[in-house]
Parts: sequence; C-alpha cells; structure tokens
Amino acid sequence: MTPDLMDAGAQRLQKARGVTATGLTESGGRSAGYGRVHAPGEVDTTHGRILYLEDVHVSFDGFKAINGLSLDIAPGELRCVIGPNGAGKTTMMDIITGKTRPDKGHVFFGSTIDLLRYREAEIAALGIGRKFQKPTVFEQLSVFENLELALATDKRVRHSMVFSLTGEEKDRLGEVLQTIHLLDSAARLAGNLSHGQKQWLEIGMLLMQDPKLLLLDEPVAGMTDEETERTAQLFLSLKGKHSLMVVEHDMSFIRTISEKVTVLCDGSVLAEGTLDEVQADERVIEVYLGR
Amino acid sequence: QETIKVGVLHSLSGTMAISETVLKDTVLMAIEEINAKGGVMGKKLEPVVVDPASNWPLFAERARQLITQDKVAVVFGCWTSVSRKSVLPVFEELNSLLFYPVQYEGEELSKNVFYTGAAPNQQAIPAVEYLMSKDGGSAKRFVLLGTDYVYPRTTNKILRAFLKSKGVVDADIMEEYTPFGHSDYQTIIANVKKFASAGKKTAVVSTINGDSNVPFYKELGNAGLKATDVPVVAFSVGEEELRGVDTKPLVGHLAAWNYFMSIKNPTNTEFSKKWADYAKTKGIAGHKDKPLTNDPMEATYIGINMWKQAVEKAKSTDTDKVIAAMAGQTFTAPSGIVSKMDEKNHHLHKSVFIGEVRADGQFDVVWKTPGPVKAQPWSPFIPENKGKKDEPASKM
Amino acid sequence: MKMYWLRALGLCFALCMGANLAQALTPADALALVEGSASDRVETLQRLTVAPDARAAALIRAMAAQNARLHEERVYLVDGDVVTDAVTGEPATLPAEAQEVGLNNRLRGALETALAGLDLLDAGPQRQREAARTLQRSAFDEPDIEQLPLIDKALAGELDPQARQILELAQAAVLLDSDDETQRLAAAEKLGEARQAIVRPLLMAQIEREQSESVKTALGQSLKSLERSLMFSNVLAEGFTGISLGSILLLAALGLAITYGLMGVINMAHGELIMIGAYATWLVQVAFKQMFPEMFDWYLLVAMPIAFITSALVGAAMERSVIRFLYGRPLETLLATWGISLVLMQGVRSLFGAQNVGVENPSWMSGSITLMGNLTLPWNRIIIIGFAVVVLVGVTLMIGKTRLGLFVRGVTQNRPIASCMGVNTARIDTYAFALGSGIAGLAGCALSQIGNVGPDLGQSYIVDSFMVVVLGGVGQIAGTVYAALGLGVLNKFIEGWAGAVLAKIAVLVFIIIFIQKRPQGIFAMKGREA
Amino acid sequence: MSLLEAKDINQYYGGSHILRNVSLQAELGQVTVVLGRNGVGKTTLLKSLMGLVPIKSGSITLDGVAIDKATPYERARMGVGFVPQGREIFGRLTVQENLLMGLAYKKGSTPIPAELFELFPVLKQMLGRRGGDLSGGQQQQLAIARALAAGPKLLILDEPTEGIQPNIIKDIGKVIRMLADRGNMAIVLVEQYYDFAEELADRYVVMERGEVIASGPGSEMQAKGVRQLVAI
Amino acid sequence: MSGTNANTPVGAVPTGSVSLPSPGPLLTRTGWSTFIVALLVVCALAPALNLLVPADSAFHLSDYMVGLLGKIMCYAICALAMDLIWGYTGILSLGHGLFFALGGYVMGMYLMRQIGLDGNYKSELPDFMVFLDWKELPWHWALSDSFIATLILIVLVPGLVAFVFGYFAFRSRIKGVYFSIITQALTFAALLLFFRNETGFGGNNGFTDFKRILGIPLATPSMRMTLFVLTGLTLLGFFLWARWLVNSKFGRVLQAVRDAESRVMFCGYNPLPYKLTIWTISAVMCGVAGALYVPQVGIINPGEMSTANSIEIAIWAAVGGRATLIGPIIGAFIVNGAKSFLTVSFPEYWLYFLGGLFIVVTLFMPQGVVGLVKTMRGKLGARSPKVQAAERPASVVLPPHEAQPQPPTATPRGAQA
Ligand SMILES: Nc1ncnc2c1ncn2[C@@H]1O[C@H](COP(=O)(O)OP(=O)(O)OP(=O)(O)O)[C@@H](O)[C@H]1O
Ligand SMILES: Nc1ncnc2c1ncn2[C@@H]1O[C@H](COP(=O)(O)OP(=O)(O)OP(=O)(O)O)[C@@H](O)[C@H]1O
Ligand SMILES: NC(N)=O
Ligand SMILES: [Mg+2]
Ligand SMILES: [Mg+2]
Repeated sequence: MTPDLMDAGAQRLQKARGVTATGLTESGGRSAGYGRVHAPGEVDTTHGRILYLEDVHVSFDGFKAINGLSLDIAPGELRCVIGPNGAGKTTMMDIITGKTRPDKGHVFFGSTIDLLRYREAEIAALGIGRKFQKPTVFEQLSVFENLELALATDKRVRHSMVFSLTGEEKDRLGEVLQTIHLLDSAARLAGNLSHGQKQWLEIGMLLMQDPKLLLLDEPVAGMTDEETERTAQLFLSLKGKHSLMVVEHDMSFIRTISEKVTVLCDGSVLAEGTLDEVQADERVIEVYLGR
Repeated sequence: QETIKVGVLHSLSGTMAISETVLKDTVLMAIEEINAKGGVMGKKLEPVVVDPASNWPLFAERARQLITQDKVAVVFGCWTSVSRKSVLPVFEELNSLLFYPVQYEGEELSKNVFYTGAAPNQQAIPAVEYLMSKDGGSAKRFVLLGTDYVYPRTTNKILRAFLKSKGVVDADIMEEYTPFGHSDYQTIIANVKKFASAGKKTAVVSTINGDSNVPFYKELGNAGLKATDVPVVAFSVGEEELRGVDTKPLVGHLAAWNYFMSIKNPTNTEFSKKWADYAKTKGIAGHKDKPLTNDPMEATYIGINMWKQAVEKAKSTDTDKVIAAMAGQTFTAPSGIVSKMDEKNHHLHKSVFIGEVRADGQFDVVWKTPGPVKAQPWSPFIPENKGKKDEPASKM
Repeated sequence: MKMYWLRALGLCFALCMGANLAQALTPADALALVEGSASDRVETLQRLTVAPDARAAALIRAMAAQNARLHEERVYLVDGDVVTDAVTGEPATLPAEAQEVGLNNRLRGALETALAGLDLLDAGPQRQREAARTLQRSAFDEPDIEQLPLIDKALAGELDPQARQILELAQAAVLLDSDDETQRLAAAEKLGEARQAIVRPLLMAQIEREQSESVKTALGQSLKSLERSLMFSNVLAEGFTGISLGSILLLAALGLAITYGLMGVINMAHGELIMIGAYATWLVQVAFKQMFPEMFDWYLLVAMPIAFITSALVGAAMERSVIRFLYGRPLETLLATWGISLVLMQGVRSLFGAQNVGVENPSWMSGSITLMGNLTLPWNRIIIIGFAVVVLVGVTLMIGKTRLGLFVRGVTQNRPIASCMGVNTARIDTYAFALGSGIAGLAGCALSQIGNVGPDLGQSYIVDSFMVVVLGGVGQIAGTVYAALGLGVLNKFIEGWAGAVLAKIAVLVFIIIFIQKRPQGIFAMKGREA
Repeated sequence: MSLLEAKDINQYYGGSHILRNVSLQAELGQVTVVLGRNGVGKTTLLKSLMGLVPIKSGSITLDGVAIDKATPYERARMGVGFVPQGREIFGRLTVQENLLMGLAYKKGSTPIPAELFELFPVLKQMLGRRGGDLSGGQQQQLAIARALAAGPKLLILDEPTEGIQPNIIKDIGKVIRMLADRGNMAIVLVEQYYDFAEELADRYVVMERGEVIASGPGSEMQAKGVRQLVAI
Repeated sequence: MSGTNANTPVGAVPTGSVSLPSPGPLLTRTGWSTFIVALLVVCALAPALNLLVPADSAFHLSDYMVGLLGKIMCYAICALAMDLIWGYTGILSLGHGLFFALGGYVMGMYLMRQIGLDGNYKSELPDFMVFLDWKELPWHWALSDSFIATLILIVLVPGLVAFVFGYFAFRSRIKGVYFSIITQALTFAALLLFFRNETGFGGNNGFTDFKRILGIPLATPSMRMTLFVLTGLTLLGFFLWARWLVNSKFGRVLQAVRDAESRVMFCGYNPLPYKLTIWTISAVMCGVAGALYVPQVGIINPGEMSTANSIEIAIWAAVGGRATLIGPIIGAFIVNGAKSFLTVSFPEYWLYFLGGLFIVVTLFMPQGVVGLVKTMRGKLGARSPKVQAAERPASVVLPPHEAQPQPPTATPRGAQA
C-alpha cells in the first residue's frame, strides 16, 4: 500500500467519521489516565499495540467458545494464530470485527478505540479488514466490481453516487488484479470462480481496502504449495506497513511468515512465542501438532 | 341484423364475484327472454360482458370501454357502493345509463343512474320499526353491528338518528364494526350477550358484509343466542348468503328485503322457475343443483325490463330520451307488487318485507309494508339534506 | 302481556296438578292457534294452555317442532310418516298443498314457555333442566309473584337436582322483593349462587329499594360474588377465544410452516390448498347426505382424510409440474404460485360456482357447553382446538423424529449434497410439499366448520398464515405455535376493549414493532448460520 | 477392470469448456490423487463423477455399470461416497442428524458406525450441536465422517485437509490409508497439500487447464517432479 | 504499492492496455435512440393521434386508450421503483401499494378541494365530511387546497413514511421475508385505518367525482392528454434517473448488499443509508405514480393498499425481468395490457390465462421477458453463445473474456513496495 494513499485514507476517514468516535473516553477507563489529546477516530498506537484483547469471554448456549482470552498485537506485526479446530480462532475474529458480541472483556483498536462500541461497517472503516474462513465475495458482481467496491475511499451514499475511478485508482486495481492472478477474469462474475480463485479475490479485496489491521482466516486453504508460497511473500511484504493476524493450519506456511505465533486452545491462549518455541511445547504437540 | 348492445359490469372474479356473478347471469337470462319475445323495437339485445374483477379503478376503465368502445346503450352493473362511485363520473361525463340493483346507503342521486335497489328508508328503517313493534319483540336496546365500510357506517348513522327520534337513548345503542373479511366473531358475540344481559329486550341490526356473515351466523348458532332471546335483523343476508350456513340454529333471525324467494305469487313462481330452468340449461355452477333467487336479482330483472319498456316508449336508446321515458314506468315485480320507477328520483317504489330464517335457508315473510314505499335517497335524518330536491340536479 | 301470561301459566299448572279440567280442543281453537295475527294466536295459546288437553298439548308441541300443517281450515300433525288430524287425533292423509304453520319469534317464544310449563314434571331430566331454564329466564327477566306457585309446586315434586337448583334461583329472584324480610334475606343469599349476568340488574335494583340493613348486606355480598364470578369467567372466556383464534391461525399456518418455512417455497397458493380442503369436506358432506343420511354425523371423520389427500395430491401435482424447477429461487416461486392460486380459485369458481357452499356442523360439533353459568364454549371451537393440537403433535413428530422428516430438513437445506448422500431428493420434495399441502387441506376441513366455504376462502388466510410463520421465525415449527397463539390471544385481548378493527390494526403494528426487536422472529435461528 | 472408469469426459459451464477429455481410473484398495492448481477443474471433475454437473461427452462406469446418466442419489446408492469441497454440511441439522443423512439410503435402523467416533472423537462430544455452529475444522471432520457412514465402495474427497489442524490431518491420512488397505474401497482424493498427497498416493493425476497432463503410480511422483508440475 | 504512478514497477502488463471493465454509458446508442423514440411517441405522436386525427380514422387513439395507457404508465413507474428496491437491492417490498396510495391520496385531497361548492351538499367541505356531520376540515387536510403544497406533499408524505419506517427496519437489520412481511403488515394496517370513516379519508369509498385540477376541468380530452404526457415524461425521467443510479457505484453497492450484506459491512460500507436511500427513492417514485394515477382513473380508495396490489407490482417486475429496469416497465405493460384485454375478451377465463402466464414466465423465462429476448438475441446474433451475458446485471458493459484463466506471465510484484 502506498503510504500517501494510506494517509489520504486516514484523513478522509477522519473527516468521514467526524464525531462518531468521540465519547470513547469512558471506555473501560482506558485512555482516561493518559490525559493526552488525540484525534478522534485515529488509531493511537503510541503504546505499542494496535489490537488489544483482554479477558474476553463468549459462550454459546452455555458452551464457552472463548474463555478468558487476552492477546495483543503490535503495529506492523505479522502474528500467526494457530490452534486446534474449535479453539475459537474464528470466533475471536468475529468479536474483533463486531460480528459477535462478547459476554465480557475488552477489545481495543489502538489504545483508545473500544471496538465493542462499533458496528461491523464502522469497524471496517476504522481500518480493520477481514478475510473469512469461507470465501465470501459478491457473487453477482464481476471480479472487477468486487475490487472496486472494496477500494478505500469515502463510502457514504452521496459519494458513491458520483464516484468514478481515478486513473490512479484504476492502476491500483490493475495491480491488485495482477497480484491475485485474476486479471483475465476481471469481467467474470465472482460467483463463477473456483474456490481458490475466490480466496484470492477476497485477499485482493482486502488489499483494496487498505486496512491498518488485516485479519486473515485460513487464507491459503485450498491453495497449491506454490500459491501458498506466493501468498506468504505477499503477506511478508505487507508486514510493517500493516498489522496482520493470520490464522492457519498449514505449518509450512506459518514457518515461512511467522515471527511470533500464538496458540489458542479452548478459547484462551495456550502458548505464545516463536514457531520453534511453540512447536517444542509439549502441550501444543499434544493438542495440535501431534507426534 | 342490427342489435342493441347492453353492457354487463359485474365482477366475475375477486372478492365480489361471490355476489355479483349471479347478477350477470340474471341479466343474460332477462336478455334471452326479451330476445325470445322479439327484442326491443325489433332489435335483438346483445350483451357485452366484462369482468371488472372487484377492482374499483378497473370498474371505471371497463365502464368507459363499454360506453366508448363497445357503444352499449345501457349498463347493468356494480354491487358495492365504491364501484358505483368509481364509475359514476364516467357515466356522467359520457352521458350514459347505469342500472344499479343493490340496496345502498343513499346520499346520492345521479341523472345517469337508476337505482333499483333499496334506499335506507326502504329497508333499514322499516326493519327497525318492526323490531320495536310488539310482533317484532318490542326491542328497547339495539346493537348496530357492521363491517367497517361506508354502507354500514352510513346506515347506522341514519338508524341512530332514527332511534333517537323514537326515544332510544345512546346508552341503549351499541355500535360495533369488524374489518372486511373478519371471520372470528367470538368476542363480538360475547359482547352482544353482555349487552343483552343488562335487562330490556335487545335486538341486533346487522350490516355485516356478505363474506363475514357465515362465520357470524355459525358463531351465533353455536353460542346459543336464539332469535327468541336476541333477534338479529340483517340487511345484506339473503338466500344466497344463507346457502353457506346451516340454518337450523338460526331459525327466527330476520332479514329485511324488498323481495324474498319464498314470496308466493304467480309472478314470482314464474320468475323462480325461469331462473331454475335457465340455470339448468346453462349449467350455472351451484344454481343448476340448487337454484336460488334473491333481492338484487329481482332488482336487476326489474331494471332491465323497465329499461326495455322505456326504450320502447321513447322509441330510442338515446340516454336523455330513455331517462325521460323511465319516469313512472311500472313493472309487475316478482315481489308481488306493481313496481314503479319514481317520476323524479330515479329510485323504485318498493314494498319492504321482513323475513324470518327458516330451517331450509328460505325466509318466512312475517311482516310487510302495506304498500310500496317511495325512496328517500337523501335521508331526512341527515340535517344537511333539509330542502334538498328529490331529483337529480340538472347538469351543470 | 308477560304478567298475564305467567299468571295463566301458573293457573294452568295448578289445574294440571289438581283435577283434570281440560277442555277439548275445538277446530276453531286449533285454527285460531295456527293462523291470524300474532297477537290473536298468542292469546289463543294462552287460553288453551290454561287447561290443555292432550290434543291441545300435542298441537302446541307439533307447532314448536314445526310439525303442524294447515290445509283448508284443517290442521294436521305430522310425525315422520304418521299424519293425524290435530283436533280429532285420527289418522289422516296430508294433502299435497298443505302448508307448514308459520311462526314468528313472538309465537316461538310463547310456545317455548308453554312447553316448559308442560314439561317441567313429566319429562326426563334433560328436558326438565331445559324447561327449568326457560322458566328461570322469564323469572330473571321479569320476576313476578305469579310465577311462584308453579315454581313452588315444581320444587315440591320430584325434580332432577340440577333443575331444582335452577328453579330455586328462579324462586329467589321472585322472592327478592317479597314483603317478608326473611324471605328477602334468603333470596338475597341464594342469588349469590347465581352466575348469570342477567341477575345483576335485579340485585342492583333491590339494593336501591331495600330498607333492611341485613338484607342489604346480603345483597351486597351476593352482588360481589356474582361480579367476581363474572369477572373470572370473562377472563376465561377471553382466554378461550384467544386460544381458539390462535388454534385457527395455527392450523392455517402449519402447512405453510412446512412448504415455506422448511422448503422455502413462497407458496401464495397455500390459501387455495386450504380452500380445496374445505371444498373436499363439502363434497364428502354432500355425498353423505345423498348416500348415508343416517350416518351424516360422522361425515367429518371421512372428510378429514379426504381433505388431506385431495390437497396433498393437488400439492404434489403443483410440486411435480412447477415448483421443482424453482428450488433455490424463492422469489420465482412467489410468482408461479401466485399464478397457480389464480387458476385454482377460478377453477373452483367454474366447477362449483362463485357463491359459498354450505357446510354443516355435525351435531356433535354444534351448540356449546355452558360452564359456571355464563361461560359458553362452543363445541366446534373446542374440537378445533383439540384438532389443532393433534395435527401439531403429528407434524412435530413427523418432522422431528422420523427419517422422512430428517430427509425433508436435509434436502431443503442442501439439495445437491443430500442427493449425494443417497436421498432421492425429487421424491422427498414431493412428499414434503404434499405433506404441507395436505395439512393445509386439514386446516380447510376445520375451517369449513366455522366459516364460509367459497372460492375466496384461501385469500382471507394467506396473509395471516405468512405473518404467523414469519413472526415465529422461518423454519421454526415451535415458533409458529407461539406466534399463532400469541397473535390469537393478543388480538382477542385488544378486541375486548378496542373493537375488532383497532385490534387488527394494533396487532399489525405489534408485529412491525416486534420484528424490530427480533428481526428473525420469535424463535430466531441462533448460531452462526443465522 | 477398475472400479471406477471415467473416459474422455468433457464438461462445460455455459460456454466455457472446463474439462477436456479427462480420463481417470480408481482401483479398489488404492488411493488416486488428483492434483492441480486453482481453477483447473478438479472440483468439476469430482462433481461430474458424482453426477452433480452433467457431462457433455465421455463415459463413467462403476464396477462395469455405466453411471453417467445416473442421478447423484443413484450413484450414492451404488456405493459412491462424497466429501465436497467447502464441507457442505447441513448447517441446521445436528451432528447426529448429519451422520444419519450419510446413512440415508440404508435401512432406517442402521446405526451410526461407532468407528467414526474413534476416528473423530470431537464429533461424539458434539452430537447434539448444530452442524453450522461447528468450527471450520470440525465441520470438515463431520463431512468426512458423513461420507464414511454408509461404507462406500468409492470414496471421493475434495480437499479434505483444508482447514484441519495438523495432528488431525495426520489422523485423516492414516484413516485414508487404512481404508484403502482394507482393499474394499477405492479412493479418489483431490488435494493441494502436496506432501499429504504424495504420502497417500497409489496413483496420481495432474490436471492443468481442464486436461490431464500427467499421471502415474504414486511412487514415481518425486521422480517425475510432480511438485514442480503443480507449482509452475 | 508504489509511491507514485510514474515509477510503477508493475510493468509486465501496463494496466492501461488491459481491458479493465469500465462502467457503461448511461444508455447505449440504441438505448438512446429507443429513448428518443419513446419520448416522441409520448409527447408528439400520441397527442396528435388522439387530438388531431378524427375519431373515425383507423389511426385515431381513443380516449379510452389514452386513459388505459396513462394508467399503465403509472403502474410502470411502480414497477420501476420496485425494480430498484427488489431487483437491485434484493429487498422485496410488499408495501409499495401503500406509497402509491399515499401519493394518490395527497393528490385526491387536492382534487376533492377543487370540487368546491359543486358537491352534493354544496358545501366547502367534501361531501363525505358533510355527511359525517363534520363542521370543519380536520387538521390533516390543512394544506390540501394548495397545488404547490400538494406537489410537495406528494413527494414528502410517501418519502417520509418510507424513511421513518425504513430507518427503524433497516437499523434493526430486518431482512428478507421479515422485511417483506412487515411492509405487508404496514400496508394492511394502513388499509384498515383508511377504511374507517373517522380517519377522514372517505372510508372505503375514498375520493371520487373529481371535477377539475388547477381550476381546469378534468374530463376533457386535452386535460386527459396533458396528464398522459406528464405521466410519460415522468416515467421516462424516472427511468433515466434509475439508470443513472444503478450505473453508479451506489448501484453496485446496492447489488453487493443484495448478494452479501455482511461482506459489504466488512468492506466498510454502512448498508443502512444505502438501503434507506434507495428505499425512500423507490417509495417516492411510487407516490408520484399514485398522484398521476388518481386524476386519470378518477378514484382513490383504500383498495389500492390491498395486499394483492402490492404483490402485483412485484409480479410486473418479475415478468419483465428483474434488475434490468426496462424489464419491469415492459412487464407492467404486458401484465396490465393482458389484464385489460382478457377481462373484456374472456371475462370468465381470463384468470386462467393470467395465472398461466405467470407460471410460464417463471418456468421458461427465469430472467423475465427481457432475459428471454437477450438469450434469443444471443442465440441468433452472437457467434458464440454467451450465457453469462444473460446472467450479468446490465449495468456493466462486458469486455469479451475467456473462460480459462491464463497462467500468470509475471511473478507478482504487487507486494514489493
Ligand atoms: N454460534 C455458535 N453456537 C454454538 N457453538 C458455537 C457457535 N459458534 C462457535 N461455536 C463453537 O465454538 C468453538 C470455536 O469455534 P471457532 O469457529 O472459533 O473455532 P476455530 O478455532 O476457528 O476452529 P477451526 O480451526 O476449525 O476453524 C467451536 O467448538 C464451535 O463449535
Ligand atoms: N458455476 C460455474 N459457472 C461457470 N464457471 C465455473 C463454475 N464453477 C466453476 N467454474 C470455473 O471452472 C473452472 C474450474 O473450477 P473448479 O472448481 O473445478 O476448479 P478446482 O480445480 O477445483 O479449483 P480449486 O483448487 O480452486 O478448488 C474455474 O475456472 C472456475 O472459475
Ligand atoms: N351498497 C352496498 N351494499 O355496499
Ligand atoms: Mg475457524
Ligand atoms: Mg476445487
């Protein structure tokens, strides 16, 4: 992502969000103590965290899917999250993106934005993008239009009515199309893509969205090793400018990209560290990796 | 051979088909009969049947089409007041003729319409008078029950004014309405029972619309409200409506009309037989097995015959000439009187009959007016009608 | 008039009890009873009942049962095939032109009271109770001391205990303004047992008049207990009507809960499937009338399966010919089934006519039971509630516990995959749709017992059915039950004080607001799939 | 003769030619692995075998019986089990009911084989939970179990390891091997996870743009450089 | 990825040379020509045929036809409005009859006031009020004698009702049938309300017997023609507007909402204002149609709010072809034309035809009439069948594409920056 684009986006966002983000100060009393002025809606990462979860609990009909989960991610970090099926990884993303409300706990974007106070669209506009475990794209729109919609820009009605792509934006679209290998399919209906192609398209949409934090739920599922490799490169290149949280079961993929790995199990963090560290962890081997 | 076209504007589909279809057949029967006797002024009548599908704007469209495209000389049609109101401007604009055969709330008098159904004073008021009489049970308290639309509301307004003039106080009148197509009368009947248990003889005046009557009467029967306790007199329940009801528990409940199928006189015998034969030969569903006649059918039949006479008198189908010739037309009606078209007010003079439901779904006439009653389209119980002329306003 | 009448009754009673002084019925009397003005006839009736002989009693009974015929000044009594001359009692032949003796309400009422007097002692307990009730009504309506001898005599005789209780209340009503204070007190206390609303004006009037404090207190207490009982039964009645309406809504909606809720077919022809069930019921009834008139009361038992099968077959035909091409395109099903509904409606109009057809309640579904004096529960309503419960249980078991139900749910969720599991999806679809349609047919069978049966029957239920299914939560049978009962009770509750029109509007507004709170209906699909 | 024999299959989506003269065999007791990049037509091939999409030309026989005209449920009854890509479990049915669906064409009293719960213990814990509420990996396990429930002759798996935790992938691998080794089941496996595929393959098939570009015994995969083929 | 455009490293395929699909023009060349023809027909040909050509000529356009076509054009506006909300946004409204009626009632109130003293009771008040013993106009009739206010209210009343209702419904995330059902409930409730005399809208009879508009008599050929032309222009204008809306990114967001609303949210769009905007626009269109309808058919009553009427609007759209804009207009003409023709020619059998039509259309023309035409044209005209073209929403002109994805020719560089 181009930094200037990012900045421009942030400015627009700031304008767009306007006052919505005010009144956050009482949120859990977090920012109150800092006595620092900050622009509303802007992600405050001065404390070294872009995402912060503390003691989050969710249960479904009595089943504790998330159970005291605490976790934080630094700006620019690429964090891998692994864990057994049903550990609560997807649920965690649901919580961050506003799809599921936790029963208890704090979820902050930066140190000032209490995500629990926002709805999905607002959270997305704040700069959190997500790729779903099951690829979801707009099936009745073309690949091109899918990307166009994802493009980071003013997303209010009035603007949409008069919107047309600038040359620069067109170029970006072209780039992304190429990155995701769908340049030739730009005009095809997204619904007609194969599974893997939809995965790519969804990644492409994330790129267009240009978020500060990307949540990627099993991005390489259904990809060939070579494509997995390419995805890994892509993620590595995003690292630094963006923060990424990647959930995967593909250990070789994790190995390629990881610096820090979090292992979730039964709704809370089981282990955290470098891949080697967690791979050596007996408990992780027991519940996840197998011998 | 040249024919005279006659428009038939009755709903054959949609909610009103249930009532109107048979009127279409009545017109066709009358036309067949007239043609068999040589037609009108030597010309055969040619019916043009259209289906306005119980859709009010479609009534207006069909009316315009009948008049301007098909060039009919006259139209027989409509049942609901709203359908009549919808076509009225068309008939006035194009100066054509409509015969309207159903009892209605009055408050209307158009030069282009002949009203062969009853005005409120030809049905509602005599019925209530009967209820108040000794034979009718000397009712002192009244439940005015109706479907929530203009005809019941209006009729009840007139009745309320009438009852007041007879010294019935407001506390002794209960007015209740149900939505169109209402089918659950449990609460209403419970309320009627409650109202009736407060002493004094109570009667129910029902202006419930056709479709809701079956559930109403079924509930009435099952709840054990007998006619000897709380008689119900209805203005929209005729032989056709009772077709769908088990009338055994309803024996003794009343209806007020200007015609009953059970009226015994040669004209009616002939009329009923004609209809039975016609229904059988044409295979009219329902009627071929159980032919029934009712008040609007009679009104339709009178209307078309009077129109024929008027045309022959005027020697023209020209609207204005026919209108002039209609004044004072008479016709021996199946109801047993010589029915007369008023010289001025476009309404028929009609006898009023009160009938009690019999176990076989027919009515026993238990009371009738001594002679034909002249219609009061402008009810005297509405103050604004004071001084209104009893004839259509001359065209502006 | 009434007072005179009661006096006559009393006299008649006294005479009956005493010597048999009855005069013989003359032809003139007989004639005067059956023709002429109502007033004259009532007078004759009164005169005759003062001392009725067997002939006169027979004539009165025959008139009340509409078994009297008149021809050329001769009155005949018919009893099945047996015809007798009313005056002589000799067998006679009925002339073809003989006319039924006309009655009006006034006469009918008079006959009823006369019969009550005649029957009070001589009839079986059932009839005794009825007669007692008739007398009670007139005592409550217009209490008069003249009624007393009759009541006292009857009470002295052998009476069915229930009839006795009824008459005791009647007696109390008469004695309520007796000159004797102890009698008044006893009467006031006795009337505390009455449960009829009609007693209230009596008690209130007496309280106004009453001089004695003790009687006044007794009256007050009786009034209070009466009012309590009335209130209680009012609440019960309201609850019952609500549940009854709910059961109707439920029956109408259950089939749709399958065809729409589970299968996703926006079945606008659902109402017409109900209508077809009702017409099937009617046809069975007609057939019974013609072929087994003596078994008429049981036609419904045959009609039920026939209604189910007819609607199910129509449904199956719809599914095979149209709907199976539209799975996964719910909105197209709306269009096609709308077309089907037009065709079905007009088809019925062409076949059976546009007018209603008459469906009679079998005798076991007619009438009502009276509880606590003034709570009347019509049998047809009670039976329909029971029927709805049975159908509901059947459907729930069918869907939830059988393999067919499992396949239906599986197939409707993911047709291709179900097929890969070895399910013959086409057949399951047809079964499921036929099942839903058949249930609609059952609903039609039930509805024919309370409402009109005509080509438009379905139209009046389609909107309500969709509201119920959707409000309950699409695909949730339990939700459908809650929604139907909830709407029924709510509707009747509001109707109680705001009238039917406002109640209907209020219920619609309630639905709108409720869905704001629960955008997926009462039983929202929970979990991730939602 | 092979249990499954597909010859010269051609398939179109509308105007696009997706499968071009694809042929495939599967033998009892063997695992046939189909490899290829995204969008080359692997899923389409499996759907054609299952009868979920019609083929334009070519023939498919199972046990010598032509099945290319048969409906999916007829094929299922003839012993074809299918694990679709993307799981496709019945979201609103419970886990137990999902498994019963797998037994659809068996007699009503056929129990769910206890073996399945040994393979996938988590399913036993979650018998009463709705399929749609399971996590992605749990759903995948359920999908496999469902296909195995009726004991098929031919098992078709479309990327069964997708989204499954490593130790369970190993278990699945073992299961597939074991099933094949019993000798009464032929297995067709589409897989992107190369190592997994190579380990299991008795035969392999590589597809490219709707065509089969390479095939051979599994033991030769390394030698023939299949990994590179897939990775182009 | 790259800082500026100039040093774009993605050189392998300069994006300019790739046929990136671009949104099509508002109308194609043929589109515009057809549009102009339609404009001419409405504004020039029809008036000429009706007013100038003598009545006995074969080319004469009868008053009856003028009325009929005018009425159908009003319906076509409704169908167009329905397409915006249903076809493009996936929200099936069963309440558009209400908005239509509201517009109609506003206009009807004005027309009632225009009757002046010519009513039955020679009163300033509309007849039904006199008759109900009302002594003065109720508050909600306050502005009804002003034409300007009426014009404003025609937009405002349906718009406001839709806005408020939509705001709460969309805010609560009511979707799918749940939304359809509450729109139906709303309309039904309104129907019952308007049925009551007390509500002050003439009960079930509604308003009729209009005499004049702006003081000019209504029942004249020239007035009829004027209304006809106005309706035609409104229809064409709305069509262009709708076209512009769905062609814009706004329109594509709507379609995205239709396909995957939650994904739209995760893309950062708040669907609420989008849905609310198109919902309100759609309602206003219906209201305007209703206002044009009333003086032409001469009656407005609560029947317009009946459930069946609202469903029929959806049916016109479906018959013509959803999400095509032109389809619903055609659908309205076909269905209503058929209805008008059949109720006259086959009064007892027309429901079979109409019902049959709906069944046939769904079974054999899943994309409606327009879809059928497209496939036919595709089969006849195009060299290679392009079924996908039929699936495509019409908003984007497709570049020809190849179904087979080409292997990428360059390694991805997008990630470098
Ligand atoms: N709505 C729900 N109702 C009931 N249980 C739920 C619901 N949502 C999630 N669960 C349960 O919560 C647990 C966590 O699910 P989640 O999808 O977050 O796991 P996951 O870590 O993403 O697993 P996987 O790697 O398999 O995708 C699972 O056991 C799942 O069955
Ligand atoms: N319904 C459809 N309509 C049109 N084209 C389709 C359809 N489904 C798939 N395709 C196209 O057919 C080709 C083959 O798809 P298929 O799903 O078989 O690929 P695959 O090899 O399974 O890929 P993956 O590994 O991504 O699952 C792809 O180009 C895809 O875009
Ligand atoms: N005129 C009537 N009955 O509506
Ligand atoms: Mg997951
Ligand atoms: Mg695939």
